[in-house]
Amino acid sequence: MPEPPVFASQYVSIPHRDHSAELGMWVFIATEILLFGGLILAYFVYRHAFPQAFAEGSQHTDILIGTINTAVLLTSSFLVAWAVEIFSAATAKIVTWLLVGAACLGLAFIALKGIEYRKEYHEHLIPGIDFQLARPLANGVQLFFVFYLIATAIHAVHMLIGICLLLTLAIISRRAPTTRHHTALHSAALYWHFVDVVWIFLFALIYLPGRAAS
Amino acid sequence: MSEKNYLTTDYTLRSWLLTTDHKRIAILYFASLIFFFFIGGAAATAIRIELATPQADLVSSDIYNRLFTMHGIIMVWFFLIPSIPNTLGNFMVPLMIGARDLAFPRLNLMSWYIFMLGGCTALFAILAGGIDTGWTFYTPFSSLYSNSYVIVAAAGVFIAGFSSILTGLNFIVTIHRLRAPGLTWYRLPLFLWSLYATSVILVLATPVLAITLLLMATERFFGVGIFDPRIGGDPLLFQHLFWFYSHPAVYIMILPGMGVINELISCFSRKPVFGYKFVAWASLAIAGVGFLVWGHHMFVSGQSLIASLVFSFTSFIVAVPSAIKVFNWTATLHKGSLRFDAPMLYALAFIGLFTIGGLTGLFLACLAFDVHATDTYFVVAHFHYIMVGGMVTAYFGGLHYWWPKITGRLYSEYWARTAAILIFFGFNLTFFPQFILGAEGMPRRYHVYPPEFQVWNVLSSGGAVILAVAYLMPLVYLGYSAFFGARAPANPWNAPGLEWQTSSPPPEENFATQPVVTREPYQYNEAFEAEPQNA
Amino acid sequence: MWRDWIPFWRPGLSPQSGDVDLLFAGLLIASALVLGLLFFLLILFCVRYRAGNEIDRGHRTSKSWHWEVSWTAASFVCFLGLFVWGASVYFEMYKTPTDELVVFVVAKQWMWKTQHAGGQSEIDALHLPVKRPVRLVMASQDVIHSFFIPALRLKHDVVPGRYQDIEIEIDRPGHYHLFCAEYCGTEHSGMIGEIVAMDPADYSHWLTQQAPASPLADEGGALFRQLGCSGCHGNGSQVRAPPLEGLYGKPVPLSDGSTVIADDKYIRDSILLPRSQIVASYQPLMPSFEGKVTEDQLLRLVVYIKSLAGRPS
Amino acid sequence: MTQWRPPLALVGAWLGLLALLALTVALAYVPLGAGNAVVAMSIGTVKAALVAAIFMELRHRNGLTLVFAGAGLFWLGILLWLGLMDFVTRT
Ligand code: HEA
Ligand code: HEA
Ligand code: HEC
Ligand code: CUA
Ligand SMILES: [Cu+2]
Repeated sequence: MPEPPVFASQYVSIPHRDHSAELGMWVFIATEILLFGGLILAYFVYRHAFPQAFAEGSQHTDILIGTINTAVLLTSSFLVAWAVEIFSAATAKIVTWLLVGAACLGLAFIALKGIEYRKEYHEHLIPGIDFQLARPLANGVQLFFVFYLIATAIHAVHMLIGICLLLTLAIISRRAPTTRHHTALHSAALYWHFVDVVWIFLFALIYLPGRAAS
Repeated sequence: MSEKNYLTTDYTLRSWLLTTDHKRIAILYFASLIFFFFIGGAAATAIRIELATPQADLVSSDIYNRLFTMHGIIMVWFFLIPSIPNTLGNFMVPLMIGARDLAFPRLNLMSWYIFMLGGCTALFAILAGGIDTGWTFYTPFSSLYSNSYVIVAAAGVFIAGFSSILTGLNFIVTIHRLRAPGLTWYRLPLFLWSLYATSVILVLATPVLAITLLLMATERFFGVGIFDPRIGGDPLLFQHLFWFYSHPAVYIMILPGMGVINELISCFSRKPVFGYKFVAWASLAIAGVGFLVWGHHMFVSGQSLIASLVFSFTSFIVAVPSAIKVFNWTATLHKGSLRFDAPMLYALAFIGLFTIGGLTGLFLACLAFDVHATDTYFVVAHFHYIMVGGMVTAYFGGLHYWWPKITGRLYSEYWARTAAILIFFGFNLTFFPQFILGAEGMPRRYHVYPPEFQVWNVLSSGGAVILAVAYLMPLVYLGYSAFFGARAPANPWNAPGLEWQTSSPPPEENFATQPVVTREPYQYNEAFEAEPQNA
Repeated sequence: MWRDWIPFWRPGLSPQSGDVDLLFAGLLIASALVLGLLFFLLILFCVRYRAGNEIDRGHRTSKSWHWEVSWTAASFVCFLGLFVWGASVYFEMYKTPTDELVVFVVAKQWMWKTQHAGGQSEIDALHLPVKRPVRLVMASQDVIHSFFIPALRLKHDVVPGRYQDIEIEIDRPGHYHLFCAEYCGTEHSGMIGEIVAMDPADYSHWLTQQAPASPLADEGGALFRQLGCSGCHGNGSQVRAPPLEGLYGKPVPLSDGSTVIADDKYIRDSILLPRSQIVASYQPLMPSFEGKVTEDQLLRLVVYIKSLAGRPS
Repeated sequence: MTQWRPPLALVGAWLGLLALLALTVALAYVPLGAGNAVVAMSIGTVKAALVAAIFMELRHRNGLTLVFAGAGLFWLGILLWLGLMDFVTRT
């Protein structure tokens, strides 16, 4: 690969720089885990307090969309991992397409999520804007939906950032990809996979409880 | 003499605002933090003047509530948390490990911009009309009842949090990856150990604050949310989340200070720090165990008895490593050759004041006593002893110690010592009476109070005025020295640390040649003193 | 008494507050010893080892671990002792209250409303007989407040959305401060009141002097009809709702298989969040009264249902 | 011929993840009482571990990276453990 003087003077070599970048990314991911951690604590506290309401709230969500979205996200993660693995000057085209594909899947996820939000809005399930549930357990269900909306919204913001990153990388590493691009892609990929992992847990917490009861 | 250094490479404003040089970024932080310190300090002075009499005579209660809230928010998030890490730390970390820069210089600059964005947002909240929730933002008052600019102020803190995270991340990676050849972990100056521990907290605790403030702001925005008791939400959940961050954050606000003290004590007693490894690991222990104690802020809130018991116990445990440090510093003095330059005066003041603050922390960790003392001036005195008496003192000590390195100039020793002594007296006069007030039962955040508390309040207010004057002094003589002071040699204290091996002020690339470390840290032995150091 | 030796510290007025004072003295002595030792060493070293002083600096202690271990262990043992001491007094202070004499406290921005079982109510004041344990049942209408009597060394937050009870007992007649210790908004510092401790005879006299409001339970009964509770829970109603006579204090089997004791909190929850706990074999028909009743009214309803405890169902 | 095909491990992980997704949705409809929650969380953990080990290449990483990756989880554990302690032991 063509390699202009690419690493800044505080590093001694390219691997030195790359390992530092990867380490930094993992520290960042640790940070992100705790960001979602606060939400997860809230979830468990209220699930402990209102077990039936949480089961009920979960049944108001759309498991079909949820499941499709999970599959979409897992697949896009796969594409990104693939791109990282084969990254080289010769495969630049394929890498670009893989990244574009992953980003499109990400957009599909967001679109589906939007449809789901819309549906919930029409069912009057958005606390603070329009929440009407004359049925039992209204309070606990409302808490469930507060959690649901905030958690998925924050997740969606992460997705949007990730999509931008992937598209940018797809564009800039289309020609003359360097080791710097590889490092950047590697970091972006870690982030994208992390967003995926968060969704895996959100899926289990939001869509799955209370299905067996009905 | 007139070689290019980092200050003289370029003089344009642009070269400052777009710099990625850690030294210049440190200077940017210096300037911003002085500004915030004075805003916070002005609010504090106004608080103290108001409290000189039991009635409301200077400000109304709404204004008073805004004053202490802004005082707390500015001092904690926009002064004390970034204080040592982002100024002295930013400047010294690469120098002390013999590196060219931090691992991610552009991230470092970004961190400053994010900080300024957060700071401006907070300032905007003040100008727009202030915020009156207390720095703790307790729900449901903050989320549903307060009539002030809560969301804006919270946004400011939220944004500044990301700056903290980036700094922590940068330090961690830098200390792991960029140490000079031969600089093993056990050869690191203890300042770096403590900054490393601080960074761990910054990285792992700050995100929880971010999400907590976000949840609070959402609740406020939509009028219903996750802590809302009207729909069965639990306000104590907010407190758990807030203190999960804020207790570790108090260690963000002391560990860097402790680190500085190691450097000062060893330099001015010409001896290695006693029990190096214990002190090093004590920093990490404080950072780790510090995450297990947050519930000690909630002993009377109605959390379960078992939780109170556990949190009280862990609070005592976390005091053990602090005790180790205090004893080791004292032992370092033993058989040293002590000189009492201004930085050393600050260091000694730190040991005394921090210990008083820490011991009263133990009072508060003691369940039954906390029931009486919580939310009284006893708590106010406790944390000012540690944060002002400890951390701010350490900050001033470190600033004087490294001033010749940073600016390449020498300050007036006479004025420096005078200021140090004046600060010490002003401080004690301000805050010791508050212990007594608290023990007598005067609640905090009280704008008017029963007249029987007046005597101690007057003393405290008098002290605050002395303290304010004392804090203004360094601004004057340090500011003067930065432009007109005598030129400083590369190593004015004759200290062995790597940062002293390069010229003062350092060149842009820090070291002319990559330093290699062959010695243990703090080798102030006779052989070292004999060698000429400014080769 | 030793307590009077601490000049700024007025002795506490109840058995537990005496214990807190003792603990405080213990803490003060322990810290005085530690600080004394520390300052002594600091000054000693500063004087003896000042740079100009010719003194033997050889034979420095280089091996440090036995020092480290000893002071770590010493601090740890001290800390453990303090922890156990503090915790045992804490348990004594916050023990489950006896149910002898109950007073209700409602906190709201920015006043304390107190209500005696006989219906007498006060604002920012509370009259109590001395030497009798009194159970305070506290609720907040809006934000978190904190009920603080410095003379008793006692304080507890009052959190909206739940009941909090504590027991207080005062030994000596007199007037004492009542403070709100949790920041609650503009007039936080004005949310103060007075505790008036009286001899039992004076107290009974005082009670009779107060406006003869109808007792809380009667008012609760009126509300019970007014709000339509009796429509379901009364005899011969169309809806199948559990009878409330004899309910209070008894275990209640719930539909999810668990059992709870019908205490104040349970009754409160049944009214505000009826669906959170459904009585076994009943349908979740009861509407929530969240937002439809104030804390004052809730208290009265609870007292009324309590007063039904003795009646056969 | 340049190597552009995805390594088998990646494909395996991807298919495995999809299979686990199907499994967890199916099991959610089987009444297991409290077991449902346990199953959902366990499968979630396995999926996350797959992503971390294979997509995020943790299986090739040295101790330091593993420590950094584990730290976040460990601290999350502290938050959940001590945070829930209060709510679970309230009387
Ligand atoms: C830098 C800041 C800082 C630091 C380092 C500390 C350190 C400690 N703090 Fe403090 N604290 C605050 C800042 C800080 N605190 C703030 C801001 C608040 C109030 C927040 C608010 O409500 O607004 C607070 C409140 C606070 C409370 C809650 C009070 C209340 O609201 O009810 C408690 C209770 O346990 C407490 C305890 C402790 C303890 C045990 C330590 C320990 O880490 C101290 C350890 C140090 C020592 C113990 C001294 C050295 C030891 C020796 C010399 C050993 C020898 C001793 C013996 C053998 C006895 N603190
Ligand atoms: C983190 C650091 C920090 C620092 C450095 C300080 C510094 C000071 N604090 Fe601060 N304080 C807090 C953190 C801090 N505080 C927090 C977190 C709270 C709790 C807030 C809450 O309850 O929500 C608090 C609360 C608090 C109170 C209690 C208010 C109440 O409960 O009602 C008081 C009262 O005396 C006080 C006083 C002081 C004083 C006199 C100083 C002095 O040390 C300040 C000295 C500095 C200066 C004085 C700067 C020099 C400025 C000038 C010379 C300009 C003067 C100009 C004018 C007056 C116009 N503080
Ligand atoms: C529409 C009918 C209806 C009305 C009106 C009603 N309730 Fe109920 N209530 C019920 C039913 C049905 C149950 C049992 C199911 C459950 O626990 O929710 C119940 C349960 C209770 C319980 C728990 C009883 C137990 O045995 O544990 C209490 C206490 C109670 N109600 C009090 C009240 C009060 C006070 C009011 C008025 C403010 C009221 N109810 C109004 C129907 C009603
Ligand atoms: Cu009520 Cu403060
Ligand atoms: Cu704390």
